[in-house]
Amino acid sequence: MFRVVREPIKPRELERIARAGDGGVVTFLGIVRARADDGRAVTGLSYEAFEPMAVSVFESIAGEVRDRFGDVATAIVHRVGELAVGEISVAVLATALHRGTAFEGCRYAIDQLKARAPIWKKEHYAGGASEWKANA
Amino acid sequence: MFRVVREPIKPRELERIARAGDGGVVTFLGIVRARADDGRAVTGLSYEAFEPMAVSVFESIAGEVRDRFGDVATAIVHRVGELAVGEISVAVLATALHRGTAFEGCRYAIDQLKARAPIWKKEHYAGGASEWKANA
Amino acid sequence: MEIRVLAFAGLRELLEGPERDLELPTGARVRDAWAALAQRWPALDDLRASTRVARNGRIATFDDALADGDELALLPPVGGG
Amino acid sequence: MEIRVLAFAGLRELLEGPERDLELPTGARVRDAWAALAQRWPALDDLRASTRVARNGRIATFDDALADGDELALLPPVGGG
Repeated sequence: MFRVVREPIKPRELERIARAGDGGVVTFLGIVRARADDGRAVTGLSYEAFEPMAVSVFESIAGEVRDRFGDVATAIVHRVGELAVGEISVAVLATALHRGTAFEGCRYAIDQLKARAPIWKKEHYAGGASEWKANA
Repeated sequence: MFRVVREPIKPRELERIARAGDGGVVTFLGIVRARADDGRAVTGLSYEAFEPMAVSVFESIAGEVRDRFGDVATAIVHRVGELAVGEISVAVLATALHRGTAFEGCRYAIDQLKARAPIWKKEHYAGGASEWKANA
Repeated sequence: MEIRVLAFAGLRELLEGPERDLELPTGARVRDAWAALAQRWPALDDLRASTRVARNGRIATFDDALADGDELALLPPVGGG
Repeated sequence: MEIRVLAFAGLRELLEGPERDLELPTGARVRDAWAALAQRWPALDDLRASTRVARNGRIATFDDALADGDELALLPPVGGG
């Protein structure tokens, strides 16, 4: 399950990828924070994506997870459009026989997504200013 | 949120502990597997707990997570009673400003739960046999 | 004095129930409670090395003293998660 | 030949839209497309070092050759997650 969506993310839907043998499921949710890294009050975020390429990067990342950590299934769903504080921007789920591989796969996938996926974020600040913010 | 419950776990309820500033939420779900480690077909599990002590161990673990990894809030819910294959036996959620601490806190909490919490698991096998199984 | 013994999992099955009230002489320690139970259920002897005990909800040792009204929990190797 | 340029985030705002069709001489490379855009929007010059490009959905370099009908995406530093 590799998707860019406009509607709110339902994290439990990602669990569908779990296989009968899986014993450990690790999920990462990214949440819109009320403060920017520089401390400014954030009223909301806009995300946009180069959607077909983003989905293709998600698929590549899931393949790398299997290559590196073994038999792990990965789901990645990222939301785009206007998001309010407290909403879920991204959900990454990794499911495996044992918890160690699920933790490692989930962590790798969100780290790679942040570094490589063609997705952009604009922060909207109290007072009306806004700014495109790249990941560090 | 530190609980031992008889009814099915609803993972999203653990998200209530997230604070306004949190940007990363990591959840671990333990799932009843259809096969035991030795390959036998499992038809279900029974869990039992020394409930007040289990809840107290969950609270201690959450305190250790804060001591070790910083400002992380942790929720731990373990189910007891009869569980079918595919059902959730345990949910651990860690929420923090940044994803790294949430991943580390969640991993520490489930590892410690498995090592220390006074909870026991009986595997029921196809054919009718059953066996108490300790964690390795 | 009287204490209450709580047993879980395989120990609960061995002791044929989750709770046992146990009469002990004043000054008895955890190990004396264990010995009294093992007299009735000799299979306990093989399980002592793998059993942890909790006195009134906190992990204790076999050397700890018991008091009237104590709750002594017998904890086999855990399997949660 | 004609290519389609896709621009995202700050680059989309700079180019005043998500898509631009661009007429280029046969044999043009990615850098020629960039130069043609920078002639009309000179602020692009400062952004070249931080911009990645994708040709038909795959990461490309400024040296890569373009073909008629190509889709060239201009990707500012990403901020997903």
